[in-house]
Amino acid sequence: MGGRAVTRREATPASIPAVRKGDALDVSELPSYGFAHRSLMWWGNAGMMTIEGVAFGFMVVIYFYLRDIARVWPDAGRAPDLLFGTVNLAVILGSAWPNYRAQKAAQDRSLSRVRLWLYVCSAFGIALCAVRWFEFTALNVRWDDGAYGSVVWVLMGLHSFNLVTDVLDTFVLTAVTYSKPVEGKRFVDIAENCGYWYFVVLTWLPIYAVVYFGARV
Amino acid sequence: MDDARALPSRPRPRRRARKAQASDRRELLRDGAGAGSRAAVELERTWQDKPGVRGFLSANGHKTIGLRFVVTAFVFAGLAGVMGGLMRHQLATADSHLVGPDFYNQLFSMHGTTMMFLFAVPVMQGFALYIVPLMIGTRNTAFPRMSACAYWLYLFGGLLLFGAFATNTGPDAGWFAYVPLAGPQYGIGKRADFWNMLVTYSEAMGLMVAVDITTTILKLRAPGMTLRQMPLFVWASLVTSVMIIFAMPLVMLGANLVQFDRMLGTHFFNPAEGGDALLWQHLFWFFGHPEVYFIFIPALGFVSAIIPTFARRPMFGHDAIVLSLITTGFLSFGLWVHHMFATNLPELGKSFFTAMSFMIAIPTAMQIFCWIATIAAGRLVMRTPFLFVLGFFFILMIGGLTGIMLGSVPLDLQVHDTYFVVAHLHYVLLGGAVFPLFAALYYWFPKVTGKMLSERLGEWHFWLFFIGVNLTFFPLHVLGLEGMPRRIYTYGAETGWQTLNFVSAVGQVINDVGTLLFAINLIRTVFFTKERASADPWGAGTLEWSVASPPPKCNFFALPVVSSREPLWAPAAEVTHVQGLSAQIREGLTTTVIDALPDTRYAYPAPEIWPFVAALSVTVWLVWSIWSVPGFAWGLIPPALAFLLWYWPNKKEAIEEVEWEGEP
Amino acid sequence: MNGVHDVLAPAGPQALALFHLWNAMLVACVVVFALTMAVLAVALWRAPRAGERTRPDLDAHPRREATLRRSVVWGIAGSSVLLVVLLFASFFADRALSALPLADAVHIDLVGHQFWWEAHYEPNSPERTFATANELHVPVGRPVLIRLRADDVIHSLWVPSLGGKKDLIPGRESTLALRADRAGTYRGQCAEFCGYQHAKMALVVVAEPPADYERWSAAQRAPAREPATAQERRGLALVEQTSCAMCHAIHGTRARARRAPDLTHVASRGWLGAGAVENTPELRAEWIARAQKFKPGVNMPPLDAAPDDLAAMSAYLGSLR
Amino acid sequence: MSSRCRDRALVLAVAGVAGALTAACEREARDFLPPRPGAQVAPAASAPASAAAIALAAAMVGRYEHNAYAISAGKRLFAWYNCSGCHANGGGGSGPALMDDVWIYGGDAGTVYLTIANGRPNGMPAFAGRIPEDQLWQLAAYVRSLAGLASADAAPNRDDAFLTRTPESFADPAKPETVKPAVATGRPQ
Repeated sequence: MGGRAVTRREATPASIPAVRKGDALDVSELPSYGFAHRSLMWWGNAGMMTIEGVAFGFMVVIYFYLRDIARVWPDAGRAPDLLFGTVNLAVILGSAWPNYRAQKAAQDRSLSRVRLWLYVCSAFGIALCAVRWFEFTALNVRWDDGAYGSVVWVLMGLHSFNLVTDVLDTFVLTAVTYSKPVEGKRFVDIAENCGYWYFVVLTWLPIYAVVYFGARV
Repeated sequence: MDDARALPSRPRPRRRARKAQASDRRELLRDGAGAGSRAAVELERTWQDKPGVRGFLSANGHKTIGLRFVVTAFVFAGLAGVMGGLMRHQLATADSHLVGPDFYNQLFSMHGTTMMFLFAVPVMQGFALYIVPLMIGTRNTAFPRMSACAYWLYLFGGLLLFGAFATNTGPDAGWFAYVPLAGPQYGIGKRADFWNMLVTYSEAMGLMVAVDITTTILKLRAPGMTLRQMPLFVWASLVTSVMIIFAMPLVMLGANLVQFDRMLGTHFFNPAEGGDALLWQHLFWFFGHPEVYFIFIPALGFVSAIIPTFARRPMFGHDAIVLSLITTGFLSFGLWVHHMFATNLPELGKSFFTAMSFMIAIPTAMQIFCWIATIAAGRLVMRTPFLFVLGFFFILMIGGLTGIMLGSVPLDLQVHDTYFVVAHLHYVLLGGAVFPLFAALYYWFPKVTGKMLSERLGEWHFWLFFIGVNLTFFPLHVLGLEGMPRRIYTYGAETGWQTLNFVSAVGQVINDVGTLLFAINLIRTVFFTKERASADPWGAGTLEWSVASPPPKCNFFALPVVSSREPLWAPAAEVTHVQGLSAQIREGLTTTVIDALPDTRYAYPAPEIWPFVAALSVTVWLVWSIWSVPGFAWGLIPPALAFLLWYWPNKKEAIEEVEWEGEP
Repeated sequence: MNGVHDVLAPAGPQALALFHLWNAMLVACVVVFALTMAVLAVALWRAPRAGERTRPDLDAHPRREATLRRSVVWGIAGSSVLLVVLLFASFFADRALSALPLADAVHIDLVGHQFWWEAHYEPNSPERTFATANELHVPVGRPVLIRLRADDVIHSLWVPSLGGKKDLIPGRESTLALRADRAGTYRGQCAEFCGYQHAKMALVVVAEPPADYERWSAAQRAPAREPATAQERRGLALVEQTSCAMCHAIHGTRARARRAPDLTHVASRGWLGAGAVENTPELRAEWIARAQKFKPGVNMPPLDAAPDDLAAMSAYLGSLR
Repeated sequence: MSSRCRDRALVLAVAGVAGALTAACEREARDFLPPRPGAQVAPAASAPASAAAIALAAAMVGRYEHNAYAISAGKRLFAWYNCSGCHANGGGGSGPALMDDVWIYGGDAGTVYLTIANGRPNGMPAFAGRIPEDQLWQLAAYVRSLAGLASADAAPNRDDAFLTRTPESFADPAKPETVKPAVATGRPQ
């Protein structure tokens, strides 16, 4: 990189460049936070999503492993009713819309719009938790009803744990918007939480397919 | 790609106005000046830990946390080493009654579990937490509070495991707890529960530190330190952390599935109800083999950091070693079935894993040849760290070659689960991890404590340890071939295994003497020697030797700008350091991932008590879940509260943040 | 339980194939080890010494770097070729193992229990089948096909001088084919940790000429001999009335439980408790009374009977050739 | 924190830890004991258990109920000695159910030992001479754990077999109620 001045190259997303002063690089004018991959929170979130993605991925692998060695599948109980699962699918896909608007509002750093869309996201969250409660009642199998019941309950349990934690996270973020002063970094947190919600939505798709159609196909 | 620019650009004066208004209240000090300046003194005060017990519990400096990891790991290693010694002396004679079968089973399970989960991985992560920020030129890791919480989880997990062992509830099904024996019917009492819980603890700790180190390496490198100019130890830490992120979730999931089988009555591993006993072996060993590489690759990083310093030249084949590290990382995920050759899996599948097991030897061979080339073309400084590296070559080669023998399916049918495997794993772990660990300890000891370990005692320690390891573990190869299976608490005199076992016990005593000498050397240096070590006693080239020993609280009074792989050896560049970061709040600089160009100023989180409280609340949950099934659900409330209160912003910090803010 | 148990003393085609593979691997690895250590030693010996203050030389001399690069490339190429050779050696040895002719094989069903081996000979021909434990007799020269099942936890059958090991996994079935080409006693031991007494779960394979094998299996098929002396009759009465009959079986008597080793021909076995104690009259009496002393954790309960009762039971069991 | 209240917290902590220590040691002890000298297995005839034997049994079963190894050994013997032949897996068959609150002859430790050792009318055989005393105590401890009367921490979890009943560790402690034998005999066994 040599010693020439660090001019603003396309690689530096910082809107305000670091200025060279003699043998030093003055960074006092640099921004103190950035969105998406410029913020460390994004990388922490990416790590968390990878960890949970690996856990979900292997839980699906275990599902097919047990299904493969079973003579008859489901070996106990029946396939879960489709109603609540599909309702959940619809609602969770729907929740991506307020999530997107909340993320955009956070990136525009407009507090009022963020608070509005976080309320909508929270409402979706509560609806999803309620639907998930009914889903568990319609699984048609107990967790100790053989390998099939165990793996279905753990798959649903993992995603529910993920869903509930992120809904609570949305509640907390909504409440935090009321504690003044709101520094810029908090908008980054809200934007990253919305990014994590996309992950919760996307992981539901394979799990929905496996839990609801794994025993039917 | 980045939408910041799409924004209507904010009027600049508004920010300067706010800054002017802030400055009359307090004079804004910026770093960048030399060590003695007022800004430096202010910087030191900002980065000082708070006093008292509350300060101790809420410290989150990377050096404090890293040192705590290493010290706690060595305490656990000492305890596990005593257990190893006890087993050796029990097996020294035929039909000996030194230890009964039940206690022996707990001994070897605790020895294995502690060494793998509570010593090897945490000590490597502790070194990475301490050295990586210094080596890449930043003031703290990306998520210091998460690493602080990880340390407390690690400590509580270790204390619970040893508490269980003290109350005769230590795990007794080995360090990989195969299921029927660790399952609901044959895993009697709460012993297997404690093992499952410890795995949950240590994997959570490993994952948190891995995410922290990965983000630190990718985003907080000094300006100018592009990926190709990153030191090899940082590469090794990056590869290890990424591997940890992909492997540890699996065993955490698996251990919890066994816990569900035990507590809730699910049937993952119950053959009669559709489960499968082999499923646990697949789940564990898919993580198990990368696990031993989490221990091995950081050790390769140590060796790659030490050899250039003592060969007085840059490492030959730097890029080849980086590619070898990455290749080893990938291939390690494809070998796990070589632990299961004796089961009834299909033969063709097993042969695939033989080929993979042979293939992974090539990247390690590449690194060994590059090191030897560096030594051949260098001018050697024969000091203790370099001695331990030479010991590493000798013992790792034997371990690696017996590993290739074990990789072949037919030969593994003869030597699997025998003392041949015990010899192989000790050669690879002692040779591949503990020798480089001692080399790294002697190498970075002056940097951490400011005092040099004595060379004379160091050499005695090396030779005793080298002879002890060989005398203890080489005879076990022969014992394995003579039919001695693994994990037996005694054997009849008619088996003829007594002489070699006795020789091994003598070797164990020599090992103990060597370790004792090391302890004496440590205590004498830390408490009784007065003379201070210079900033760069070995004349090394990487950034951590550019700061004083022990390093100031804020690491660098002015963050360095890097223009070569060995900044201290390279000719002085025009731009040498960064200035303009605040001295009143804990601030660092994030840079772009590939070219390390300055990107944003980053305010490190201030120390607070919440990581400790969160780890305590998780302990409440995990312990409660062992004793009651509803505890598994209700126990989630304390951690939820703890993390909520941890995240809740406090007013004073928010105001200070806003004052220092710069819009993106 | 004494007998040959050495990977380096093969007595069958399987162990022989593995012995050759072991020798090939050993030679290759020793050569690689010696070469690498020699290169390292020469490098150490010829490299000049320096101090910490010596200036590091940063300018890479093109000629020297080229020779280093060439030697490293040759090293990698050489080790890769060697690895491929060893890979093929391993594949061929594996094929040799599975190519054992199983023409008129002796079929044995082996069930692993916590801390002993239950064997059923010729399970598929009802009139020839019989049960025994811990000691298998096999005809020299005839292959033996052992079907492995586990009853509780994972065990592993391993007789080093005859061939590789195979795990017994609950819920799964596996087979192991062996053949003894030389008469002799070959000792094996459970190779997968299975609990308190994993250490004393040994078994012995006695390879004998086919004639002796036929005589042995015919004797094993016969029911238990009638007690001859008064002491043996008293011993039988005690065995049938106390806790022995609750777990053990002796054909021709009222003891028919299958939870523990079959004692119909217990005197023909050299050791008791899968290698825990020798089968002599005094030790047998001591074993009946205090099995936990020799094998703590075994599922056999102590029997606190009078010494002469124990002697009678030991005498009776001793008569069951 | 005032020193007095700190001392009290310290004492509580130490007591808690000590309590945990003894409970854990009690639960996890594996005593593969050689027979207690004088344990009477009369091989000649199945002599009825003496009063002293019952008192000793009450004490030993009381201890075995908190020991995981003893209860799991009892469960193994329950299957090995074919108790499940009449009592099924605790639900009862030709023999009375053992999982419920109803005890025909009494559910306390000494009585359960006496029932197994000396047998009962209507088909319960006497095992005094056939099963060693140590195993009788283990069986009695297991039978009481079937009804949830043994400590839940030491009770066994599910079997690696077909799921026939909820594991003993799930059983909520029953309130034993003794039904007079006269009434009991009228009930279908």
